[in-house]
Amino acid sequence: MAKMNMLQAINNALDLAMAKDDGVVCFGEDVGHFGGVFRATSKLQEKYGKARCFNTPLTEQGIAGFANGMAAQGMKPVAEIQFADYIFPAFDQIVNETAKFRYRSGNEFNVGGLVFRTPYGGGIAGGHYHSQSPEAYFAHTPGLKIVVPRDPAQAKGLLLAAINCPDPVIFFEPKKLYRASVGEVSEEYYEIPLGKAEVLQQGKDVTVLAWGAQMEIIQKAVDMAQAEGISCEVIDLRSIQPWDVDTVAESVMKTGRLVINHEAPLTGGFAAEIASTIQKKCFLHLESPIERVCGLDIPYPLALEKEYVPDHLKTYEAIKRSVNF
Amino acid sequence: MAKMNMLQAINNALDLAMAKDDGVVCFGEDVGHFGGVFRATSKLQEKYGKARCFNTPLTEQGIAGFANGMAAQGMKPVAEIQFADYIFPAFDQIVNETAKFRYRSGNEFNVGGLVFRTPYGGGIAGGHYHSQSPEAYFAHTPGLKIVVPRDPAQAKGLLLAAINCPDPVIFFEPKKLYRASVGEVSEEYYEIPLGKAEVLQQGKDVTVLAWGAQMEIIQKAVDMAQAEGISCEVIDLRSIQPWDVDTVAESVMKTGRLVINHEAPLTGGFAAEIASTIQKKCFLHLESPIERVCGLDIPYPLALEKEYVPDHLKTYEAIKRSVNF
Amino acid sequence: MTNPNNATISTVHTAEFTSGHALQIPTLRILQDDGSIYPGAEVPQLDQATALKMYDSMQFIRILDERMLAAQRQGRISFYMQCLGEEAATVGSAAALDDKDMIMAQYREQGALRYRGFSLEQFMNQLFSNEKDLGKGRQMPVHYGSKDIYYMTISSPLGTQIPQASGYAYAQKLRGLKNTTICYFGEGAASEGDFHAGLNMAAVHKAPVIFFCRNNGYAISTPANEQFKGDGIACRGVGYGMKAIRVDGADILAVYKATQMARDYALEHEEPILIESIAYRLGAHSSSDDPSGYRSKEEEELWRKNDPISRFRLWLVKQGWLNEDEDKTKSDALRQEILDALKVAEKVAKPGIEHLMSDVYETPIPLLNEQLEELKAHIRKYPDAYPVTAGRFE
Amino acid sequence: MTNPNNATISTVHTAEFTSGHALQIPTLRILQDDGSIYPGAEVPQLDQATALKMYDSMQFIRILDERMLAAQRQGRISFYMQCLGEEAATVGSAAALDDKDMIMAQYREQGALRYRGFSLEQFMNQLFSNEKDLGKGRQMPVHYGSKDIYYMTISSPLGTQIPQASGYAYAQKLRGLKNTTICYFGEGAASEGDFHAGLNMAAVHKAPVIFFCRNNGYAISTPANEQFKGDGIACRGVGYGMKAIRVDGADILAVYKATQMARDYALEHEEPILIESIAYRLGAHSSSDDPSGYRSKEEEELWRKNDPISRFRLWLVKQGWLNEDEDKTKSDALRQEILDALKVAEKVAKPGIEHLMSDVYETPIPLLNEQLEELKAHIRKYPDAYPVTAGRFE
Ligand SMILES: Cc1ncc(C[n+]2csc(CCOP(=O)(O)OP(=O)(O)O)c2C)c(N)n1
Ligand SMILES: Cc1ncc(C[n+]2csc(CCOP(=O)(O)OP(=O)(O)O)c2C)c(N)n1
Ligand SMILES: [Mg+2]
Ligand SMILES: [Mg+2]
Repeated sequence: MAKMNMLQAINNALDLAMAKDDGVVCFGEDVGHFGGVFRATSKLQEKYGKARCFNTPLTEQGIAGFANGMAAQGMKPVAEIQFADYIFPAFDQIVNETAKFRYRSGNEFNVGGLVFRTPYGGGIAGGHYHSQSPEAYFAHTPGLKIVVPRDPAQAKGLLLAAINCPDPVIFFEPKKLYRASVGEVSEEYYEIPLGKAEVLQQGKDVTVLAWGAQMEIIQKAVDMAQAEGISCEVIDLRSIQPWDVDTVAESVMKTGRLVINHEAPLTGGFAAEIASTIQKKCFLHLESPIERVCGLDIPYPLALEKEYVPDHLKTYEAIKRSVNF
Repeated sequence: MAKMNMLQAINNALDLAMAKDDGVVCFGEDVGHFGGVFRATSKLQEKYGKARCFNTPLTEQGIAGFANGMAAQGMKPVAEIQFADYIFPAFDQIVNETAKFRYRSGNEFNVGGLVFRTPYGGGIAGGHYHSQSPEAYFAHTPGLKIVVPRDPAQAKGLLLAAINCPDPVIFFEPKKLYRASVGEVSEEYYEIPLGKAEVLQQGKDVTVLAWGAQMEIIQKAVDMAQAEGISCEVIDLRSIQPWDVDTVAESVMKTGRLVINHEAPLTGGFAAEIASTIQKKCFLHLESPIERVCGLDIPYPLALEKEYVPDHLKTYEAIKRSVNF
Repeated sequence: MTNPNNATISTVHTAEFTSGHALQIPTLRILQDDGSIYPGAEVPQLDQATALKMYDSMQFIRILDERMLAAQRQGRISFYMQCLGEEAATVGSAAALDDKDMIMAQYREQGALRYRGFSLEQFMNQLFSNEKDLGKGRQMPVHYGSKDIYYMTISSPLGTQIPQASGYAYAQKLRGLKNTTICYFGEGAASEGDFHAGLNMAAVHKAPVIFFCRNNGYAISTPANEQFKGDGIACRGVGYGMKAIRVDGADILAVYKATQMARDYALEHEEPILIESIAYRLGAHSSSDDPSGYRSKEEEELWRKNDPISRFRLWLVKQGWLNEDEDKTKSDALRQEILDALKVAEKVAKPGIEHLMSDVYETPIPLLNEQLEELKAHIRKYPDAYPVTAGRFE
Repeated sequence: MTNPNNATISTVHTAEFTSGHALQIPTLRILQDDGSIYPGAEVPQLDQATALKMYDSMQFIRILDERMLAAQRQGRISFYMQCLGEEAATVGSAAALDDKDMIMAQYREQGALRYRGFSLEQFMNQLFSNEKDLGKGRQMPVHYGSKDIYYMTISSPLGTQIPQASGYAYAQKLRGLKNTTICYFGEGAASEGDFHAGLNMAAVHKAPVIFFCRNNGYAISTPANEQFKGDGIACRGVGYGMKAIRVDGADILAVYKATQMARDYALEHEEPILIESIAYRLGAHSSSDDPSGYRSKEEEELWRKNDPISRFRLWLVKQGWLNEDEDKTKSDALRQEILDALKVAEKVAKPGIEHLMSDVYETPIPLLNEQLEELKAHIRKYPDAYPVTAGRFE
């Protein structure tokens, strides 16, 4: 065990993956010598050579296309998109190509092993081009897996699982936690299974669910609610696609109430999918409407970021609304 | 009044818009002399000249970028994306640029007047690259308006409203109805307001909602249900963004039940947003879980298209499930 | 001074533009219309067996195209695309490759596919999207692919294969394989952003890929002069610091020679190469298209004389490698074989319902299993509405 | 034979590649480091007032950059980007334009913005995202924009302004305006697919746009030789059939001359032009960057000697248009003005809460009004948690 921040945990995971399998190759804008603008790939070029860790020209569609080709050949490209806000030029390569590669070829070819890593989310005074949380755009695309870690230990285990996964994975990294989140991380190779949610706290009055950077936000809200005697079950979804319907449904069957939090705008965000599915699966158990605490339906603002974000106070209010309905 | 199919109605709308305002310019792949692969822009180049109706090079990101620039200058570009499946290379220009143009500049600049027209949906044996319904990808993007007509008269009135709208609009045209849907259309200029749903049929047991090409599907299901004495309220959403929450909520308050149908895959489709919003707004009125009848969570298939689509039988079953819950 | 800008630093003191046509690349031609060799041209090394395999592949495709377009007209298949006029470009280039060089094509390269050995039955099964199709009936006709013969499954979105080819070739290099990737695309697709990304990345990362642009004059209805203002596509090579060559795409010897050179160079120097083939799309864009709406019969007739197959046939005859009568008999037999194969393939069942859900992920996710079970229950209830699958599952 | 392929049809019979560096474009230089003119070079027509306005704009930006980077270090603003080393490229090109030519920049072109007349207060209000910012405090520092002075608001996603500039210029042409659009971008951004799309579309549709590539050697940490293998960016012009010219971007006279020529040509012939400016990004990429991680101090020192401002100053002095002492006094005064303006701007309130929701659509949709009301109620409940907006609405 060692103390690592999230960047160190990610760097460590990449290091282990590259050491284990020489099909693993890391690239992206500034990823090479410099180690990435956030330094997640620090020292990897030094260690594994320029052929396996390198800068690309400044073209996200090219990075994604290149990654698709490498993966189709059988390698395991780990491509970095510098900010999730800049993943959209690669949207066609990801949504029409990556996601459909195996299906369209009848399994003659596939891009399993491909991982897109990208920092997402707000909290760094980045405005709408350095703060977006685009997971829902991808969640509507069969063929992709989508993962979001909340802390260093998770980041490492989930990233290793993603690289080892026979399906392509988009790995969203909460950039505001890169250095802020520090924890004990095993130095060994380990994986955390994809597609499984984690119940962090048992409770009986209301289920409160989020993923990634919002976990610490909902925890704060839950603590406030607990102080008032509201017993909360806390779930970290971890995987957005596939998502762990059973764990969530089971919890809501028990609590009868659900509050979902995410940073992306409300309309069409992934909370909508969760709420729709759960209202159907748990209809007779629901004691109050499912609450979504999300970003506003506006581009991520700068000066008024605090007002925009689905913070602990808004979540706390939603928990109370849910319980007092 | 004249009998027109949907293509003729669209062509007529473009003709009227170009005659009325010489800022209106139509372009896209094969849109010029040839009049588009579906012939929606037929004869417009002849009538208005090559400068106002033209072929572009084969680049959707270029088309969208060019359209953004023209609209920022104050013109009203109507850009065609040959198939909605090919809108993804333009995703960045649409989601990061078109949608945020006015907001990010504090209203110094805007791209109001810009319309993307694109044929969407299945039913033409097109497989996953000629059948997609990508409306939900855009619905998660504040700043865009999204419209889907169901018949020729609607296509004309909504398209004219879109061109005249101070906000950018994506106009999805149900390609399987291009020639199949024929109806009386006024030859005059008229607009149908964006953002308003249409209640096509009053009913009291269940609300059945869809848009575009799926309207005729749900109508068939509704007819089957009515024959068994189930009274259905039928709603055509028409606008996906903004969507008419009040009309839908009011209807569900009355019927207590809701069935939503769309062709795109279930997970993260726009039905999820509708269901989530309605379960909250109408919680105490809901008699049964909201049903979503949607595409499967797979790429749009070819040989087994019939099995994939949310057809009238699946809708009919959902209506019965909803009513007999 | 150091040169971090990566640009020539020679100085001039008078302001003058470099012309947009400063670079003019000639077209390599070896074989004349009458089957003779251009004076001064050299025939590339080509043995009789290879030459005849090339010829057979071209003939096969020509006849298949003719038959299958007719089949489409009869409503037996839903869609078709011909290679007409570009058989030499696709076969000649494929013939210059190693069998394990990866082919990443656009959709009009059935010549290359046939040369690699895709069987008549395989063609038919794909065209009829039946359960024997390698692609499990999931894509529209002509979207072929086969791992065994290193032919990447076709994808409709244009240009996407270009950066993918760069990545594939880069992986081949990293693996230490002595193989290249060839990437075909039309002059229309060359307008996509992916073209720029793919060529630039291949140059920067020294991926041994052969970019083979089929400049056939049209992208559906859009003529090349509404597609770009530069001098063809080959001149873009300098933009990427990439060697380029232009060939007459109806001249199979020129295509063969250029591709052979490109392959050797790419492997030896670990560098990409750009080849531009100049030919003409003699047929319609696809079975959904009618070219009379955008080009003249006269233009088509002019180009029809430029037929790549007859030229090569005349050369083979001159070489004494081909007998015209035997050739005729063989073609007639082939027509019959194709008809027979078609009749077989159209009767083969569609893929089973489990293949709706397979291959979305390596292993279906729970949601897909659930959706499949629900669907089966539904079909059991309404078997008449789903005749293709009803009653075919347990 | 007709030529639908839109390519030169000259024939060659020997297979040979065209080199990836077949086209080498020289760099236009007029002004030497010591302020004298190169022998054989001609000084562009430039009156004293214009020359001094150019100089003042460069000086202004140099000093503003220095001050604001310091302000960022002090934590007074969150982020900053300097123009250091590229003041001549941005000011010289802007000066060659008409005031109503649209400017579509990347982010490092504050020189052009200042030349157009953006006031010190306007700079400050944007940098502090306060309620007087034209952009309503919605974007990170340096994302300036102003409709009045035809300066399109900066957008962070790289390259997106390139096809937009083509469309904007095309609209100017359609409107019959006698104005061009200038589009600035870095050599890094030139790798984006949008670059390819934008240049090609401008060429095909004859849009009077000046593409001004600032090749400054780096894209963050990525040096130009890992960005492309071609000879700079100018040579890409032939790929689009577009005239191109390369200039020393630290030589304001060369930049001015080339841009003037480009503007005249673009308007007269309705054609785009590509200009490549060769300079060096002397500062860090941004306040978040530390170049010592990827380049040497020696390299930086070498280029520091190539300072665009001192060269021009020496020339102006030689012309008798500038007095060095007065210049010094003026600079000192400017430093003070900037500090004063900074102190004012940082105290101006943030935009009101209604500006969270305005401008998403021309008129807020019902959902936004609803969200705003809910948010206000929430803030009223927890005013301490939202100090910026609490208590500032009715
Ligand atoms: C991204 C994308 N946009 C549009 C299309 C529709 N489309 C199919 S083929 C074609 C023309 C391609 O022309 P070219 O690349 O020259 O190839 P050719 O058909 O001439 O062989 C178009 C526009 C597509 N398949 N993909
Ligand atoms: C689409 C996109 N990808 C990545 C980035 C992150 N980014 C910001 S500036 C930059 C480097 C740009 O380099 P260049 O174009 O050469 O301009 P310079 O900074 O040298 O002026 C990068 C990678 C971005 N803003 N947009
Ligand atoms: Mg073509
Ligand atoms: Mg640069």
